[in-house]
Amino acid sequence: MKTSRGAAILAIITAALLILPLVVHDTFVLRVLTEGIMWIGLAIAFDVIAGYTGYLNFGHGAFFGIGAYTIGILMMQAHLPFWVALPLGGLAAALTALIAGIPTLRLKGAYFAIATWALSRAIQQLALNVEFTGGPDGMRLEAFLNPLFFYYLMLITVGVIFLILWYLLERAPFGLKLKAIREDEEGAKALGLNPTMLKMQSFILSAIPTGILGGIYAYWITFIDPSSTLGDLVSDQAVVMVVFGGMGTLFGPALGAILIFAFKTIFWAYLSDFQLLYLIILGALIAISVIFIPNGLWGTLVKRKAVARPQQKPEPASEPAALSAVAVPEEGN
Amino acid sequence: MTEPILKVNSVTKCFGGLTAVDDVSFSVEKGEIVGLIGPNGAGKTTLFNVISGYYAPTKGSVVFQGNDISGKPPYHLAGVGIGRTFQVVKPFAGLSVLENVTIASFLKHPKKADAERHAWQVLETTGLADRAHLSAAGLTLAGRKRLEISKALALDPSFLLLDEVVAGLNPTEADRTVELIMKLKAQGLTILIVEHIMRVIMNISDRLVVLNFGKKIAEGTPAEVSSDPHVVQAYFGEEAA
Amino acid sequence: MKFGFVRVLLLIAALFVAIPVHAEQRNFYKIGVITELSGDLVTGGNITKRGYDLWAQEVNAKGGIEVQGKKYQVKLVYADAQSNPAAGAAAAERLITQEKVDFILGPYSSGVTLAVAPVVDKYKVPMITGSAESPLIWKNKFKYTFGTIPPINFTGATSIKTLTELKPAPKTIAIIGSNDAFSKATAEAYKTAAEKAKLKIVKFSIVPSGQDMTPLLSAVRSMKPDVIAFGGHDEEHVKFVKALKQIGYTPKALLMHCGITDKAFTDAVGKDGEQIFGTTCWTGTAKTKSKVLWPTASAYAAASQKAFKNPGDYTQGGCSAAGIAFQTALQKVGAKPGMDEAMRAKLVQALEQIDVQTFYGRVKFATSGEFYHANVGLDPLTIQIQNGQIKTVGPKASVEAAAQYPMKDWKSR
Amino acid sequence: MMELLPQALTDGILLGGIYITIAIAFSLTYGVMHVIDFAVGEWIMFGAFTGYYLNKWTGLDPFIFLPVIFVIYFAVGYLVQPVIHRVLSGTKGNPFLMGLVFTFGLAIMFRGLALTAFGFYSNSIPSAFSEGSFNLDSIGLTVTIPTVRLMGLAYAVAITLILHYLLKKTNFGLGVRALAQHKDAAGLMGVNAKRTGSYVYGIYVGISAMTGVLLGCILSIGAQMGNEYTIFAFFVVVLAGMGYLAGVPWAALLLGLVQSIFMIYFNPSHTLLAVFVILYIILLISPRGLFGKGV
Repeated sequence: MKTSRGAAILAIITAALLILPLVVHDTFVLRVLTEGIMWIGLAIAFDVIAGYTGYLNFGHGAFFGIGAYTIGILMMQAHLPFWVALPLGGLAAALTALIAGIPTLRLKGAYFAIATWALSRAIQQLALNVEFTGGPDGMRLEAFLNPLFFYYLMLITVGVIFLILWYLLERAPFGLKLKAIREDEEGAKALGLNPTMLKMQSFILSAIPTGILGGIYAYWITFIDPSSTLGDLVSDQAVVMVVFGGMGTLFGPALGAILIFAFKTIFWAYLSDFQLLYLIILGALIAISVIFIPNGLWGTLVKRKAVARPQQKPEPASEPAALSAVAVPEEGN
Repeated sequence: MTEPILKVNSVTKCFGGLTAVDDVSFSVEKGEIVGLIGPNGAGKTTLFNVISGYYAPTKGSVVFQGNDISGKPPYHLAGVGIGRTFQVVKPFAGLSVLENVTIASFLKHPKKADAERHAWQVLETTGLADRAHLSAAGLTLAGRKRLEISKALALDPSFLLLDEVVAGLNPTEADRTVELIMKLKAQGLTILIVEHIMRVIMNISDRLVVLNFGKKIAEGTPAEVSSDPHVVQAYFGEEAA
Repeated sequence: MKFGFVRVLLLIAALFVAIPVHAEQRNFYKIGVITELSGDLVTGGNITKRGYDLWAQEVNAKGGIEVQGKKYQVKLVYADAQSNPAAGAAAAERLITQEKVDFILGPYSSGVTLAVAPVVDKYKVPMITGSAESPLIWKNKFKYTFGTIPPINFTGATSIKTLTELKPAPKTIAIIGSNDAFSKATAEAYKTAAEKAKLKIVKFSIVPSGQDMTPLLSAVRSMKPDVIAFGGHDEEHVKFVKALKQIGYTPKALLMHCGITDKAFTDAVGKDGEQIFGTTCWTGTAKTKSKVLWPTASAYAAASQKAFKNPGDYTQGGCSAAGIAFQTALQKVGAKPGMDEAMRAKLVQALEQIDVQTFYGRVKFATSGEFYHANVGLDPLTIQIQNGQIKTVGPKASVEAAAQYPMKDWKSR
Repeated sequence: MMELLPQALTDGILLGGIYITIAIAFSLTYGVMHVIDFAVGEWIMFGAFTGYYLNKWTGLDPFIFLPVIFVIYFAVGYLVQPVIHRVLSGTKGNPFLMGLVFTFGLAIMFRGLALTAFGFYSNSIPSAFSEGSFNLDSIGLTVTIPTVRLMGLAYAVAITLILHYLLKKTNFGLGVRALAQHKDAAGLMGVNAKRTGSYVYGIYVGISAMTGVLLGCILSIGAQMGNEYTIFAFFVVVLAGMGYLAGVPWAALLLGLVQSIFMIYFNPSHTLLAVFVILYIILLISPRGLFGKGV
């Protein structure tokens, strides 16, 4: 797909989102959009390590919780202003990724997934058992309930995250290098790639935005506790959004986040008498989508499009077969 | 006489109690093609893995362009100019042919556009340009072997390790690959090649090193080696001896 | 296909924006209910929902709430907090800004309440939770948040006191609490009370939620405590009793909390539930008299039995009482449906002033101190399960039956 | 405190027995089908409720129903497996991940169905075995062994031995092992991968469902009980080395003992923290489980 057209459409969406609060004054709508944007950020950050690098991190929520708790503790106990605390939340998540990554990134496949899950559970237990987090009671932050502030903060933060990730993963060599690691770690070494280093960079790149979003969440929701911020919610939801949308791309997880979150929210807001039905439908939806669109929504859409439209090349294709399986950089795996 | 580009000094590699490579020494001069041959299980691929950094030698050392590289990781060796292919081809199956080669090009061309341009050049050389946008998984065996060479070449290496790039190809494809190897030699590349197909290895190699049970049993020009009784015995068993 | 993407976005946006946001003129009270209808706390959430539902049914059956000579029906609008504080806050915002509810009946858990409270404070919409009882809520002094269940540190002391008055008096106690906000607070309340009552605490342990506690109970058994007290949730109560029985240790008294007053507990453990003590403020046989809705606790229990095949427990009762508190305050200030901010502020003032006898007992919210806006009108009760019935065994003024003590050995039941 | 040690070890072993029952069949399916089944806890939950209702309707001891429950859930598993097989043998995407997400979806759906059908209350399955216990006072040890937990351990040992026999001594087992080793090669040897996979998955679902009944007798049951058991199934299997059946009993016992010793001798509130940290450390030292034999 042409980059210029994609960029134009993105610009339109961004502009629409920027002026939206001038038109829509409903604070609930703003809150829903704020949370939806947050999930886009969480899903694409998760996809850095899971989709691009091929390491399924079931402890993604730990970065989120660590970010949230860092901001909570720094604001409420060290009395630092939000703007000082927020980057430190990202930093704390990065440090966690560094310390956790050195040993866990040596593990493969299911072992990595379950080790990271164990780690996130350990962090949750730690938060339950130490004093300065408030233990199971959780922690309350000073309420600053300005919907516009949080809407724009979330929009700009996720926008910046998106741009940085887009540049690094789709424009700079970094993304292709990560994909090489995902496809074949041993083979990548022979091409001069240092997998240990790249995986660590990817893990940290996934952790920083997640920690920052956790920090914004804490200040926005004003209350954090181990079960909600350090539980499985963030990791589970990120997995579902990314797989549904399409792994190893940026648009896929974003699309997955929007659709899953919208489905969830609409069900929740307007069909709340059928909450159990929601679980059943969501579960069935996930299972069915895995069977019928294994490449995720985006992967499937892009592939169909790519087949329909001939790829432009510097020279004419010599084999007709080349057309039938054209791959584009965004293709999911 | 100039310093050899690669010197393998008494390299031994053991796995547990098993000695896969046993006290092997030889050297490769700049610009030549050296063939590494031997029966199955002779330790050729292990030796390749030692030279390319996948294994650290148990004893001995590997010296490349005057520097001891034994035990250095593969990605470091790629950086100093050693490119290699794998006997079991390892394409990045989910990526396109062009992307596969571009990744290797990043080593010398850190900018994406430069790397892509370089990758195109390599693909022209190896004859894969027409399949650049194909998924690597969709290539035939011949195509994948060609892709292996392309990736190694994209590193702009001064020294190339080729592991059975001809075996398994039909005669036409094999000839094209041999042609390519000769072209690379003409461009000044030094090549160490492992190959099963005798017709090929005898034709292209300047010198041969023969391994059996991890030991070097002969070294010399193809003519010398093929008349060496040790080699004949190793290949054809006792009846021929 | 990119346009498809945009279309989807627009559609979703439209769905939210299209909901009418104009103020409603209505002749009924629209009441938001925020509670946990899914997620980990689904059991508690549904119990609170039953309490709110039963209140609304009863009010409507009687024609509605009479304010200034006219009767207004009530209509409940639910929002699931998904056992997640963020969803709770979103629920509050939706109910207030989109549904324009007059007031809110609040969540089961303290965590969700703590996230919802600042939102209702912001919009100045009063909320009464019929269940959340963490001391933290009241310490934060949210102006618009009230609670009908007294905090656990207010109720815990009574049952310990009842136990110490039994003969032969217990001398030692082991206290165990699950590591969640409510259960830990329960264990701590028991600890404070036991220290005050000069009981020797041989073991005080907090355990991770949901785990098998057998090894810990083995250790407790070796200390032979007279009393074992446990703070936990429904499923943990079942596990706890079974574990204690399996290792074959019968303390003289086993004290749990209000969770055991739910019929589901006795259904689950059967005769092993016999003689277990609990702390509560209300039972279906409590001696309460009221002029609002149900005249007595047993009338309420009968109504609940009819509606849900379950006589209702302390939490459910507290939730129905929350409705009654609102009802009383509404009548007091003459607030008709579709209240404005000034009226809602008056409603809060009225809530602070009410002192009403309900089927649940006296409802009177504290207006200062550590229990700010929690109900301090109730007298905590010590109860015991006797022949499958919940019987009040202390304090003296409310006793329905003598405490059975010491506890009968598990094996000879 | 030392006089508590025999009891601590006993409790740990009995708890380990429970973990064996949760994890052993799960490990088998992973070894053969390479699927990480997120719904393992939900199969356990369904089995538990089936046992609960059978007991309620007939008044018979739930242990009598174990074979019935196995047969029912074997059939369920046998019928569900082809779908999972389809997901796992897909050529698109990452089949391993897809299998995992597929069963994750199943787990969510099952939980919703269970809440709808069974309600939200916790319950317990009564059994004659829940009554008694053995005391070892006569041989000078202050150790109590609850009969029902001993039954649990016996069940765990029986399942382990039966699976061992099935795998090592029968033709079916040979096929299963061949399949676990190499899919293509097994096909050449005349093993019907699909059919064998269905049997294995059926066995796994059947065993998990029986385990549910047992857990209902020992602990409690509830529509949301599955998640916690899923976690422990994963942890035991990873600790044992994924798909390495012989490692499961040892890993399960280790987890049980860690939990029991920690609850008795250290701060009980740190028990789970200790379990997760130990699991984490073992994975770091030996990335393929305790014995380094996982696949």
